[in-house]
Amino acid sequence: MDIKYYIFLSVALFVMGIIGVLTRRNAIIIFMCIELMLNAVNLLLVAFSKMHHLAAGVANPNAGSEAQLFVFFIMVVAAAEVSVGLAIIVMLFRNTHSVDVNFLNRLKH
Amino acid sequence: MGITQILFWALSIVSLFSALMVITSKNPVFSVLWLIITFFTISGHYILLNAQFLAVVNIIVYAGAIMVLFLFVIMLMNLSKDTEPQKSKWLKLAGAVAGGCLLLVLVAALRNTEARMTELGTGEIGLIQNLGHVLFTEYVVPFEIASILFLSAMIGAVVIGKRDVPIPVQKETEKIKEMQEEMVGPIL
Amino acid sequence: MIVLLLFLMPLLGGLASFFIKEDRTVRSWALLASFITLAFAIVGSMPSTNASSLEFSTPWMGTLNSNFALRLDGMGKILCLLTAIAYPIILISTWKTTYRKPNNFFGLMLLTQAGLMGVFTSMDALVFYFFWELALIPVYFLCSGWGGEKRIQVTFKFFIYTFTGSVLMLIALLYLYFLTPDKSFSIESFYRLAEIKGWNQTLPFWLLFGAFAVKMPIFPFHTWQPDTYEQSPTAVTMVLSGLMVKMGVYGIIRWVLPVVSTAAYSWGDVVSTMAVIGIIYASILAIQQNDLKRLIAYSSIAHVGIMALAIFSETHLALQGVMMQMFNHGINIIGLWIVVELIERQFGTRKLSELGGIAAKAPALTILLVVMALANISLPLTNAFVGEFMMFAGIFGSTLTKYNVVFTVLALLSIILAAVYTLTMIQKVFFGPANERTVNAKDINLGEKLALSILVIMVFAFGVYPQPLLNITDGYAQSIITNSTKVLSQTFTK
Amino acid sequence: MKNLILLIPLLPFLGFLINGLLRKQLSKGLIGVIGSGTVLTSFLISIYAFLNLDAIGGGKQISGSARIIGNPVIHYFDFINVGSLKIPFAFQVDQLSALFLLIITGVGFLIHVYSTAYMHEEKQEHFGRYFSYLNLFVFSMLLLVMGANYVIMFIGWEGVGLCSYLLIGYWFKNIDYTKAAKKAFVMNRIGDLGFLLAVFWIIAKIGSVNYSDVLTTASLARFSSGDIVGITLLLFLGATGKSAQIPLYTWLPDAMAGPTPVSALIHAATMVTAGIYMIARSNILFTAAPLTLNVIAIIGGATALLAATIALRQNDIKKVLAYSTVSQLGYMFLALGMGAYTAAVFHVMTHAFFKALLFLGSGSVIHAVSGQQDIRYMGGLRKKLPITYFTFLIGCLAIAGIAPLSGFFSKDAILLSAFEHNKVLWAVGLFTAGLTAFYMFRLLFITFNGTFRGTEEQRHHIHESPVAMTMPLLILALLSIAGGWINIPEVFIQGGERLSHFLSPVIAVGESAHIAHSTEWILIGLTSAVSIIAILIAWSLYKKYSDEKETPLTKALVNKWYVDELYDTIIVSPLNKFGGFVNRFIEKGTIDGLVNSVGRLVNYGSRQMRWLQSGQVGNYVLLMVVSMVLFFVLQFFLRK
Amino acid sequence: MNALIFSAISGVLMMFSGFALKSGKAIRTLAHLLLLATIVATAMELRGIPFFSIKTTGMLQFDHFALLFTLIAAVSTLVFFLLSSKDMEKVGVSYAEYFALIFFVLSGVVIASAFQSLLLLFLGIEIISIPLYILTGSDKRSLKSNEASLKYFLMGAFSTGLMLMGIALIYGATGTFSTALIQASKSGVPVLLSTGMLLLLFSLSFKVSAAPFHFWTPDVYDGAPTVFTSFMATVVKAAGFIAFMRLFSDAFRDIGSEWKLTVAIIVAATLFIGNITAVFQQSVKRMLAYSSIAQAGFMMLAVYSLTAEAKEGLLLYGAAYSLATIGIFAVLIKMKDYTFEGFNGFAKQQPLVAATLVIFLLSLAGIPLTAGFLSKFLMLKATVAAGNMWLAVFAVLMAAVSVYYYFRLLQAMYFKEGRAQAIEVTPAFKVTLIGVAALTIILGVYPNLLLYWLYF
Repeated sequence: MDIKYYIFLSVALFVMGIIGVLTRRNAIIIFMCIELMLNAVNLLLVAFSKMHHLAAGVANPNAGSEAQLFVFFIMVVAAAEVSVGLAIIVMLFRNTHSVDVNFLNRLKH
Repeated sequence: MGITQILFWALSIVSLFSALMVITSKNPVFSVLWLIITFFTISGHYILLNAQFLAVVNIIVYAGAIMVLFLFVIMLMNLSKDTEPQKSKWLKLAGAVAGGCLLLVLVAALRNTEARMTELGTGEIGLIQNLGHVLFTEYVVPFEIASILFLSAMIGAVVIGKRDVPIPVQKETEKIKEMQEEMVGPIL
Repeated sequence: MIVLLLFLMPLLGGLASFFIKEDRTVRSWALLASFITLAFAIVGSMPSTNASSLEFSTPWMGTLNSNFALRLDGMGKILCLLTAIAYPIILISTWKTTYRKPNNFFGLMLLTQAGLMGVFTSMDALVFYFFWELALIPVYFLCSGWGGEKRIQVTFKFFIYTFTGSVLMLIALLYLYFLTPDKSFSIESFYRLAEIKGWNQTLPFWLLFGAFAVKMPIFPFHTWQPDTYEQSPTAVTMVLSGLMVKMGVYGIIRWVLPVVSTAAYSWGDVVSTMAVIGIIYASILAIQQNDLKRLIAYSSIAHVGIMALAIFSETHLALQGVMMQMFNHGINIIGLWIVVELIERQFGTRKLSELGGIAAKAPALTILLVVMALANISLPLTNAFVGEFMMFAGIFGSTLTKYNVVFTVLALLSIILAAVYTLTMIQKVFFGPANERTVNAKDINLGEKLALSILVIMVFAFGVYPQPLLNITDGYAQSIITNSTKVLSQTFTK
Repeated sequence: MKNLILLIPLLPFLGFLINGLLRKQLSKGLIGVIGSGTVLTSFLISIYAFLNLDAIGGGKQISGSARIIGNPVIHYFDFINVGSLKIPFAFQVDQLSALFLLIITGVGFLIHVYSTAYMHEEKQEHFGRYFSYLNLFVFSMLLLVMGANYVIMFIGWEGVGLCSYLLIGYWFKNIDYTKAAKKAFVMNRIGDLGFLLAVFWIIAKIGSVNYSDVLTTASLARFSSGDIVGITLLLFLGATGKSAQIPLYTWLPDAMAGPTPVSALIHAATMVTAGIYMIARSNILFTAAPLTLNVIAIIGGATALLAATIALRQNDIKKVLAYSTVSQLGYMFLALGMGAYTAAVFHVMTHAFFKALLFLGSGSVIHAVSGQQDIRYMGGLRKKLPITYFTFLIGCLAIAGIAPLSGFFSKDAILLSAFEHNKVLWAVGLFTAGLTAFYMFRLLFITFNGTFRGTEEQRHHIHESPVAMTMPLLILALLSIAGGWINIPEVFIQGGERLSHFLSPVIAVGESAHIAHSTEWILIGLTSAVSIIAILIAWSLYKKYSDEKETPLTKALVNKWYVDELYDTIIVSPLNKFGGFVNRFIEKGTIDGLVNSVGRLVNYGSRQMRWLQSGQVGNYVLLMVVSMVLFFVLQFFLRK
Repeated sequence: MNALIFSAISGVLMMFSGFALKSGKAIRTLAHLLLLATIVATAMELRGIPFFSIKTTGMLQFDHFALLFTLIAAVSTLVFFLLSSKDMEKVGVSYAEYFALIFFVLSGVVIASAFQSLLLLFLGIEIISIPLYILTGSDKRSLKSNEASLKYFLMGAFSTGLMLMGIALIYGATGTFSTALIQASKSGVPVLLSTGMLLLLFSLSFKVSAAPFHFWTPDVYDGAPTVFTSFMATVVKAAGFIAFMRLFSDAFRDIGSEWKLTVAIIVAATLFIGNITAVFQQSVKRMLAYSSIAQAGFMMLAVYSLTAEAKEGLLLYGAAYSLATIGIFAVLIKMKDYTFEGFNGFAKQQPLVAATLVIFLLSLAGIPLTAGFLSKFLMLKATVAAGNMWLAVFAVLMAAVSVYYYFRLLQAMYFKEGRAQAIEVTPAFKVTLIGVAALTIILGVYPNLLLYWLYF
């Protein structure tokens, strides 16, 4: 399977996430789109790890494992971010009873 | 065109479609559900790439924990209806176009990477014992550091979570705004 | 060592006077400090003092290859002398003027002097830049702290204008630094740059020239000057026009002519044209002014234009004339400002239209002003004549430009126009019948008489026997000319 | 000797310092004594020097035109000494300058004496101021003639200009007087511009300004012919300024605002002749530039004629004399233009005598009729002021060129040389001579004949002036009579033309008359005839005064051909308008406007820039994405 | 390593001190002590005395550069504590936690300055960012604070996504995360690598708020509690640049052709937008936000030209900029009215404080004899050395513009008459300010005081 397809696939997912960020107003959805972006990256990393593993061959049986660990760390960080992010969103909701980013315009110019 | 290829294509199509639904569906809850489906398909890809451990973790952490958390929050704010006010057509269009351009540019750029095959279905670095071994030999420092991250996230949640006195009204921004309206003439 | 004291004395004196709250005390202290500096300056410019005591150099700024190098050579001597002489006179003549927060005022004044001294003695590009700014900052505070009603805007404009110029200069110095063979900021290695060609000369030339042109100022970079002079307190105006203007001229002679000689040659005509335009332009404008300060400001622009013209004619005679004239112009214009200060303090106005008939009441003031004015129109046997004569003779005799005759004739028109506006000023201020403002004018008191008489004496002394000053600067002028001729011949023979 | 010579200018300078600084303390008498005494002393020293020129080292004539060129330069110190250029502070006392020394100090002394009486009503400090100025003037004039190089001469040159400025504006309360003073100074400056340029040119070519280096046949070789013409023309421009020739003559009549003795000394006897001195001094250069000589001759002739015509209808006694001065100066330049330097110098001398006489006479008149200057309100003063009348008459005869008074000889010499070079100019000169005689006697008759036309109380205290004033008048009258005899032409007696021989070391005797004595006699007769006829006409017209009838011509004459108005419209007011325009539009509007607009631009940009900061996360991200796209495009597709 | 461990542990301790210690004073004192300990530890490691020997398997490398910056950051933080820690109490209830978070940020700073692997870069940046999201939103009663934190969070997460994509692509091209190996991988410049590198560039530009990725900065700095703005705008931003510098000099130095142009454009844009927009601001706080963008443009010059001098310059710049800005903020925090008019006649009311402010402003404007000038000078020098004259000229012109808004504050304090608002300052506060001002000047005249640690 050509690596290109994986690249295209994950880039497509990534960009979809970006488009989501651009087009939605709900903070939570935006946040989810960001998660989507992260997953796209994860997928790409795994694909690359596989690729490099094969390229290295028997010379280095562990080749490519670092990428998978990186994915692991990304998940960890993502989890942490989610906890903080959701906390912030909830706090804002408590104060304004809305999660619409368009209403976040007290600060400008 | 082996079984793996077919699986690859199928998974890819499904994941792209569900991702599309995530960003288009009006109801936040649906978005969450579609996103979960996307995660599942991605886990499928992991399995195809012999990253079994990650596949499992992905399902447990993302689909299991994180998404459920999202779901809770949405329920808690009872946004669970198509109440989300829409952005203006133009902004949506602009966003879509911009994203499209980005995709176009990236694909056009990455088109000419040299072709390297990754055959599917073999290899065992994705197995937990290998990863664990590497994690606790080479990657122990980052692993520890990650704990700092978690601590700070935890404290953050606490700090944010604590209740405080209600909000006083903001005067000062208004003042600055009006001053900017009648900005004193240029000094030069 | 002396050279170090030259700027340490005012520096420490200035810092000290910030803490002397009492008015009289701080005035006296400042005066004392300036006198001590004067003593050092005189000792320094004696031909007898041995050269070693006029040099100081020590590495600083860590990894940048810059030395804190000061040296007192011909041009430095004459300008330090001017600065040192000017300060006591300024302080004495403004003795009666009251300032709020006198400690800050005099502290800043002395700091400015320190900066000037540094500029005139620094032999290292970076140090030069440092002092250049150090002289600028206190003046900014002085003008906008103690100036007229429009002071803040005007001074701000002045500051940003000059600051822009100086940062461009900094870039140019950096650029040259990287061209030096031994990657050093010292002026010696800058002088070794003269061989570089083309763009490497043109770019830094214009950047440097821009900075100095703003400071001098040369048309069309002059517009900050009349406003600033008009707005700032007269004591500061004296510093600005008597001393700071010289920084620009000095800069060109020291950091442009010998460093980027080829560009200075090939762009000389352009610059000279600007200067000539400026000379006539400023003279014509001076005729139009109704405010004494503005009038003198424009006349000073004209005089400085002549200096610029002379510099770029690159003849020994002209350069000598310029250095002479830097000194004399300083003396004369400070004298004029003193008179303006006296008039403004007594009659509360600087408008020519509101003055008149003072001569009958205040003969001493009149005579002193007339002398200063005559020096300003460079009448023979006043110091200015010597300088301008040499400058014009040099310009006329310049072989570097085809247009030397045109330049001379046009620039000489300024002596006619100068006569027009100066005599008009005298006539309107002093002659004719007295009006209600001036009817009970009083003559000046002893201190002011003293300050002015010193100036008058110098005016005539150096007008009749200028040779001592000329001897001070002779060597330096000679070296510059020989250097540039060498370079030019090398460049344009092959 | 060296120090003695130095005293000549130094004494008046001391007088200036003393009178200037102590004018409040000293009594008027003392001031007067100091003032005149210093000048007298230097006059005596000058005589001494004049008699011992050889000791100083002046050349002397051996026989015929053969002579020794001496080196009469006395070096004191280096004024400017830079590189190759050396400008010594040195004096040169040779025949020419010695002669001028005598004129200046001598006439100067008389006028100082005269002034002590004339200015007596002045307040003490102003009295002192007046004398200090006068002494300063003598000092500068002496520098001018004694200087051994052009720079020293220029110092004196500007110095006398300054003194004339100060003395014209002596009554500074009167704005018009100060304006006149300013006008005089500025117009002189225009001339000085030419002088300076000439000096620079000389420096550029020769590298020295010493007469001893420049004015030698050797150095002439180092000039191209163009150089010489240029230099001489520029020098002449300087002369026109100082000596009131077309086009720069208009300041001199206005200069009459000054006290009358000043007009006598500065604007008749000495300063205005500086131009002639300078040209005579550099005669070698001028002789080498025929073109310049022609220009000088034409300008001189024209000036002589123009001024004479204007003088016909002036009613201010001093204005008439002023214009006659201009006219006589024109005469001298005419002579210079003919290369008759000696004649010019000769005329300078005689003119100094009789013009000073006339001015002092007019001063005495004005003094008598308590300040009245308009001759229409005088008349019949002959009885009241016998001495004044007598001396004035002599002056008129002298200037009218009646033999054997001094004016006759000098004017004759000029006309003679004119005749042999250029008949037209000769005719002009002749006609001018007639005019001169006419207007001078018009003045004389209107002032002294007929009946007094002034007010009553003026009539009451008309009185002859004190002796301090009449004595100088008499002396000068004597000189006006006898002064001409030192250069009697060969035709009258053998061994005449002493002066030209005397001056020959400085001025080559090129042009001794080549024309037959017969023609010379005819010419002399012609000249005298013209003058006498003119006098008779004047007598017939003005022996009893009547208002003159107004015709367009006379109107133009009264208004001095409207020359001042012309200058005003073509030079002064355009310059002012232009200045105003520049001040308003170019300076404030354009240049400063540009500078400020930079600042405004920054501010405006800042106003607009903040709209980017819309506060909307969506927009922020959008902008970020767009710029990312652009960067990628740049990186991947444009750079290649 | 010392700094990392110390700061992490201090963070934990502060976290628990919230339960143990009740009085704010005690907490404050503890924090100061812990920070002092960290500083000492860092200094000792800098002198070659590491307390721990931990095998980082080539993921962290504590060279002089990293340690020196850690020291600078720690000292700046100490200054920040001394000047402003009292005011943190006003922000919200959880005083101790704020300190804890700041300590965690510090440890993140240590990582970001010492990383050798993209993984650590990622972790470091995240450890810096996440506490900052919290601190930004810590004033829960203020809507501005909430808004700021959400904006910051969303865009920060977005840029993290970009960074990760970049890292992934780079990994794809080179098969490693170690910067050294990336530099070494001589497989030409595959488009994967350059794409990833650009994405990294963008996300880092976001973190250091370089245009056109700067939009979050003014809003967040304005909305966040001023105390924490002061910290964010100084130490954190400097850390971002150190990370930037390290990444590009370790990993991408050889492929300069791929990014020089882009960086140059980013620098120019940052300088332009930062300075021009700052001119118009009426609130000093917001002006400082824009000025921080402008200064970022200058610091970015060091990234543009990766010379050794640029490295020194960056360190000096970090120190000078942090000290000056912290000083100004410390005064600003105490003011009621953040507008320029609020400072009218301030010099009369607080002559000493005003004088120190002048020094800070001069330093920011880059006037000689202050550290600010010298750091700007080094930047320009590096740029000219890198042969980009026009960038240097543009930079100094923009510096001239910056004088405009810095001096507006100065004029307000000294030359404008106005009701000066009373602020209460303790002697200790004054002393610290004077000390900082003195340090600014000393560094401006004798930079070796700082720089020679790099080499010995």
